[in-house]
Amino acid sequence: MLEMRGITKRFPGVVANDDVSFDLRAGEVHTLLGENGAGKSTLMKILFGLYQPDAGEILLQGRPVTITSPTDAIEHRIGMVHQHFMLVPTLTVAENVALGLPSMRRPFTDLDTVSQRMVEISDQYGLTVDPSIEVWKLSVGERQRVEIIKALYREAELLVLDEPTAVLTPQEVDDLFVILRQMTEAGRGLVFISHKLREVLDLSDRITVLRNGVVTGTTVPAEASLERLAEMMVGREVSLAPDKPPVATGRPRLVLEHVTVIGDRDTVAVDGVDLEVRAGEIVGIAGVSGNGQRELAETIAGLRPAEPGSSVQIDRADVTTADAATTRAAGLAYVPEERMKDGAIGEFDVGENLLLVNHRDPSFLRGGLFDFERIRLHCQRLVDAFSVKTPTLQTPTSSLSGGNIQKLILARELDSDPTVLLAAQPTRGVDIGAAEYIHGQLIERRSEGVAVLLISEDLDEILALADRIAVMYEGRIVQLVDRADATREGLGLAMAGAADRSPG
Amino acid sequence: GSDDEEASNVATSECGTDSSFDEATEPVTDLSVAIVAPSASQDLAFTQSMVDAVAALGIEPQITDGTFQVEAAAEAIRGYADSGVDVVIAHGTQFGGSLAEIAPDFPETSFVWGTSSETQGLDNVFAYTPAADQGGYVMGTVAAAISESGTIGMVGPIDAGDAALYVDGFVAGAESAGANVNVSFTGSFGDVPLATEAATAHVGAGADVLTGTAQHVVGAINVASANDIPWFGTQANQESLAPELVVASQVYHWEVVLADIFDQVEAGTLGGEVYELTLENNGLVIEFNGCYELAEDVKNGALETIDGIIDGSISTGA
Amino acid sequence: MIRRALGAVVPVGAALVAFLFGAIMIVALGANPIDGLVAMLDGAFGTRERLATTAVRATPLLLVGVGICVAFRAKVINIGGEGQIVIGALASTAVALAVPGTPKVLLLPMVIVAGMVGGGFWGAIPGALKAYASVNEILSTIMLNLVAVQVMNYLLRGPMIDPLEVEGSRIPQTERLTDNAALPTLLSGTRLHLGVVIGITAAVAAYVLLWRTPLGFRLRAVGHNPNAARASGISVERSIVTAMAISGSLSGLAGVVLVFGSESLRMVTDGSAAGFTSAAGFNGIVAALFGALHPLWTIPSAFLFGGLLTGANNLQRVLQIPSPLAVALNGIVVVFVVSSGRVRTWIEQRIRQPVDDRGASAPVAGGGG
Amino acid sequence: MSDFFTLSVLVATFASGVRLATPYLLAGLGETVGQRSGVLNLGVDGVMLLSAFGAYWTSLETGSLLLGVGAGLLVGLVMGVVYGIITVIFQAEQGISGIGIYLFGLGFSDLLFEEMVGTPTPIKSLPKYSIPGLSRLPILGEALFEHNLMTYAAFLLVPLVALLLMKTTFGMNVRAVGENPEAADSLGVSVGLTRFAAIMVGNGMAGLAGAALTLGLGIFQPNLTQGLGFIAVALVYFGAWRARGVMLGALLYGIVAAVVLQLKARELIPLEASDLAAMAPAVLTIVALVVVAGRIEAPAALTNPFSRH
Ligand SMILES: Nc1ncnc2c1ncn2[C@@H]1O[C@H](COP(=O)(O)OP(=O)(O)OP(=O)(O)O)[C@@H](O)[C@H]1O
Ligand SMILES: Nc1ncnc2c1ncn2[C@@H]1O[C@H](COP(=O)(O)OP(=O)(O)OP(=O)(O)O)[C@@H](O)[C@H]1O
Ligand SMILES: [Mg+2]
Ligand SMILES: [Mg+2]
Repeated sequence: MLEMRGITKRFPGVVANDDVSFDLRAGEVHTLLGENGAGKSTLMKILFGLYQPDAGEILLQGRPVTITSPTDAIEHRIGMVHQHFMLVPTLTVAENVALGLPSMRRPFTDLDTVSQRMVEISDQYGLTVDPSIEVWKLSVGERQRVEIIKALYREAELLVLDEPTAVLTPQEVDDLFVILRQMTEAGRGLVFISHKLREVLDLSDRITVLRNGVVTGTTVPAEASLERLAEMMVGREVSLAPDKPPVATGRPRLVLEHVTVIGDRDTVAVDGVDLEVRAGEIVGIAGVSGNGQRELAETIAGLRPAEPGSSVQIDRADVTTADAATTRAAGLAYVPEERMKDGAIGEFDVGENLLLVNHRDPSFLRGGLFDFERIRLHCQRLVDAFSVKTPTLQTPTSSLSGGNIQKLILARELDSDPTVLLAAQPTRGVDIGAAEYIHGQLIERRSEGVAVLLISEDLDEILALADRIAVMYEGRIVQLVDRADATREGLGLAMAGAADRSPG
Repeated sequence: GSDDEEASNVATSECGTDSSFDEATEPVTDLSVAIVAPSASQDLAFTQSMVDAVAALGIEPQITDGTFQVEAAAEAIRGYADSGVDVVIAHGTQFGGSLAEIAPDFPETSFVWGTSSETQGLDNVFAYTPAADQGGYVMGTVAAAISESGTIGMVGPIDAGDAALYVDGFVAGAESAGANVNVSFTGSFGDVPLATEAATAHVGAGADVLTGTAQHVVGAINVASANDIPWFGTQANQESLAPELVVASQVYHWEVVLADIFDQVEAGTLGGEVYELTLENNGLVIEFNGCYELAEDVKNGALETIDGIIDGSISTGA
Repeated sequence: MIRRALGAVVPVGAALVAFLFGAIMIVALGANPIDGLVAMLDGAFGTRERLATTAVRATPLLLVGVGICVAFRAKVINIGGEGQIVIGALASTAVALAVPGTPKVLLLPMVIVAGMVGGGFWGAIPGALKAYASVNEILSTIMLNLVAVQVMNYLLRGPMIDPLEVEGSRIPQTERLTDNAALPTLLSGTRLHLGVVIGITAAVAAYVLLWRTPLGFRLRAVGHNPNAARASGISVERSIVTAMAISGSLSGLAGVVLVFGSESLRMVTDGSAAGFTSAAGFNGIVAALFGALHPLWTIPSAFLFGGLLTGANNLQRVLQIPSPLAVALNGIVVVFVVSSGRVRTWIEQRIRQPVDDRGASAPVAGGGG
Repeated sequence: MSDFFTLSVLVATFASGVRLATPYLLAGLGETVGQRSGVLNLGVDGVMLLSAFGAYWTSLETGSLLLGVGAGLLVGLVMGVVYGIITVIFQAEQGISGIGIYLFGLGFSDLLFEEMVGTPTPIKSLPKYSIPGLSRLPILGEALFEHNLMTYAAFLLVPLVALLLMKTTFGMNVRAVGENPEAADSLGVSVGLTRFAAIMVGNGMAGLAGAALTLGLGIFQPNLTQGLGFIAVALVYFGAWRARGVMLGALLYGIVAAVVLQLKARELIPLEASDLAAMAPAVLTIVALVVVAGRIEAPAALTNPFSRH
């Protein structure tokens, strides 16, 4: 149904797509696989009319078309679920769906009709969302459902899903795949973008791999293996399971006692959490997003107040009510969940971001002013030690790839010689090469006696790294097991709140 | 008006004419004149009074108006002096400080500065000041006489400068005649909506005569119109704003002073003297509106008051 | 290289187009536009004295503008320059009135500090309201400008009035301040005084502060991304207050320069802020934005706008063009110049295209994520 | 004080506050629509001055108030086109271009006045129109139902603007482009057109505000607004980008000013404190916001120009 031929797209300094050809048949899932920055989103944004290609043509049902705006794309029955959700948080679900559609009750909106049709679509695919609720109140998974409904509402025959699983739990991913299968059975064609190899093999009919804007090959799952795909993506062999030497654990370095936190919506987000992390161990917190992990991390980091009666200690120092600066002084390093929101400053250059935490260090000053030569040496050392790929220290951080930004944050945080490392989703949206490196760093710190608290929604990651695993559900730790005793199924059940998890 | 009102401190306009100024056809002097003034030259108030006065002497001045900021005015004053203008009128008290710096640099130029009661010891500076309380007092007595409720509303900008003198004189005059004046200062010279509502508030509080000062009174005068309430003006003749209701305006006739100054300059004296506009020297003129029918005895009372102020038997309280 | 050149050429071109509009208005007013242009240039830059005057007129714009740069780096929009100038001027004037006999070497620093403290305090209020009570600074600074004016009116009418005026014509002004506090003239025969040096020094100091010190680093971090700044241990609240306090103190300094660099050497009110400030609190914003919110670029930018002010004054004097023309022209220049950024990008894209075709290189594999 | 707390005085004060609030309300409502679409217009005051002059001059020349209102609206719309070109097409920084518009309006309206009129000349002001029946209501009648038509229009526009923003397709688009223009764009909502239209609405209402001001007073003079437009912008923040909030802000501002004037007129405020009392509306506006300010979020894309790359 779709053919893209010889697509080339340049951005200043980058060729995002270089003579890329890609096609899609009705009823199939064709996956675009590639590392961060390979050009996957760009190709699909061209299809959706958000970018204009510098060269190449697009054919739909065999006929060449020009798509200069999303309106064109929608008219051609193309739908897209963007990597960064395209939702208006202050509008209701129904309003988000109705945006851009003609209304029967002009000049007024016709949300009743929209809601009605929405419910029909939801019922058909099991995509339940309340049409009258504002989007900012929804969880990530629910928001994604809204995105899909938006596309279905517009009767998209060809649906692009750009990394839809990056923010979902295993269970949610399974649910999503069921829905996607229903769609292909109805004759729709799906473009699926991901770099989670297991999923890709699971879902795809065909797989096209992009590297640095160039197609490195197209294959089918039957002929591919995890290792083979990884190699096509990265261009070299990669090891998918990290080595983890045994380490003797020491005394508790991070101690949480009855930590209770009120969340943004004035509800109890963290509910009496008790937990210890000892020197030389990685404790993993697994759980579906929105079960209090973020609030817990922010409270530990001194960014969110805990309720009276809570206690947070780092190396025996009470930091329950301390601010971020004090908490860090007590020995905490913190890799926040959203790297571009909380972890790094996009407009700052690489050097400045490396200086963010310790810019007060007197050794960087001379006469009260920055000593740029010393700072340069320091930053260069970090960039080299953590192999952050950047042209210069003066490069704006926002122009680095996600993986490199994550390495930069890790370099900065670990440079302070922490005794406790709190890492939230450290490899989310990061390509395989970078993830491999980051995992190695966590394991290495553990060996050096750092207490590591790893919060992740990626069960594979938790299972690969953690010595002990805690599962958070509705603000509580509902399960705490040694790695040896943990099973994927058991954790999955606990994450779902054991028995009382409702579907959807 | 009657004959003896020519060149006196009282005038009555003929109903239907729109200006009480007769522009001289022959200029009284060949001197070149420039005016630097803080507000717009047609503000029906402070600046216009000077521009009209110079015009009345048949002179076409160069004007830099709207220089409410002292530094900009100083630049203009210096610029005119520099370009060889004979007489530079710095029409604003606030320009005095700058003048103290500029005047010594241009000993050949005569500067005329007001309102001020001193020349700062500079011998090429003339100073002028209006005794605005005098006219205020006279009009206060008239206002009291025509007020039935005994309550008069006054809308002022801020309690300072010749506005304050006018207010003081007016209040003293009205109170001497047994009326009460409610004074409200809006805090601004230009806020017309505020002046409008201030006047409305006065009417609500029982005032049946209104007066006020500064550019923003255009709003208050409209309230007077809307409520058919008599109005007293000051600085310039405000008849055009409410032809039926302006009882009288105290008008600054700077030309009385200026004519004398120009004579002195031509004779070689460039400054050193202070002039005061008073009822006595006809620099202040109470211009009655011919269209407003004022009882004869009230008007005569006003004339008596003027005489009293001139001979010193009446104190204006300022 | 081409980019650099475009960066200068396009805004200047836009300014020229704006002046074309000015010329049209001058023609409409019945004067010769060439004469008008000559009068403006001559008035602004024609002689040593006029250049000096232009520099003096530019100084308050520069100081306010530099303050805008500092605040804006922390993402605070300081529209309160007018009020901060007024309060800074009042504070410094009060000091000069209180201890008139103090020798110049002491008194001058004292009034400068007083002005900066006054303006800084007036800036810190909206800063604190924003940081700790989530009150939008656009709202609070606009309101505080109104409050400052009435504080000025009250003080100059009452407690600080010239004793001579109490019984006299009650002009709301202070007495002439002691010459010990006057900013010394630098070039005899001109108006050029120490304030100009203070302005340039402040610009350089702000540059150093923002890019060479930990404090400036924090302000910029907070401005770009408060969440990341907070997570790394920077107090966002404190930084916002600090930025506004610095910004306000620079406006306060502008107030000091306006009083102690003036020929009248006193404060006088006409009831409005602009009567004292010449709207420097607003024009300083324009100067700063014209200078790309960089303290050093704000120096030439402020000088340009100072030239516009002195030039317009001469224009009015020589051709008897009404003064509002200058204000309108100022607005047109601003509008054209800010609109020119986009034009610059269009031109850049035009010339970049062929350059890239000669073999684009990808130095780094960037990424979304 | 007892002098003040009589019913008739309170009613008069309220009525006066409502009159004072009218231009703030009109300009503030318009600015609300503009800001909801992500466009800040700091030039409201300049637009008001130009449209006030246009309305005044037209009434002066034709004697028709209706034509005056039309002229004010027209000038506002013309300025809307100008501001739309500046901010939507040229994507200029909004804060600064607004100040440019302000300076232009301030200077140009003054220039036009000096050249075309010269001296403040009164015109017929908008007549009061008592709403039959309602104006007879005790207390409320005088306070609410004896105003000129522009005042009624301003308050009538409160629910209409709310309706426009919350219930119409246009309003939904406006909210979307002000919050997440990329999302709106991805669904085929034209960000540029929507913002342009919102700017037109905003400037048109600023034009009406200018007309209401000058025609309500029956006079024009240079800088008639005295910065009123800036306060109107501030009131949009006060009102948390909601029509009703802006109305409350405008009423608060107007009524406090009216109370101060009434107290002064009854000499209940000593003359020495006159200036201090004049700051009351500004101070109270800040205090009110400190008290009620929760976490009011501005439209997320406010002041951000939009382009696809
Ligand atoms: N709007 C843009 N302007 C400039 N460069 C861009 C733009 N969008 C993408 N790029 C660059 O183009 C390249 C391809 O980016 P793209 O977003 O298509 O990668 P991707 O494969 O989707 O990566 P990810 O897995 O991180 O989403 C990257 O180097 C990116 O930095
Ligand atoms: N915005 C801020 N967030 C966190 N801490 C701050 C902030 N501002 C100042 N501090 C800290 O408060 C103390 C006093 O602040 P101040 O900036 O005056 O100190 P300083 O000695 O100049 O510090 P620095 O050398 O880091 O600039 C210092 O310890 C400083 O590090
Ligand atoms: Mg992508
Ligand atoms: Mg410091």
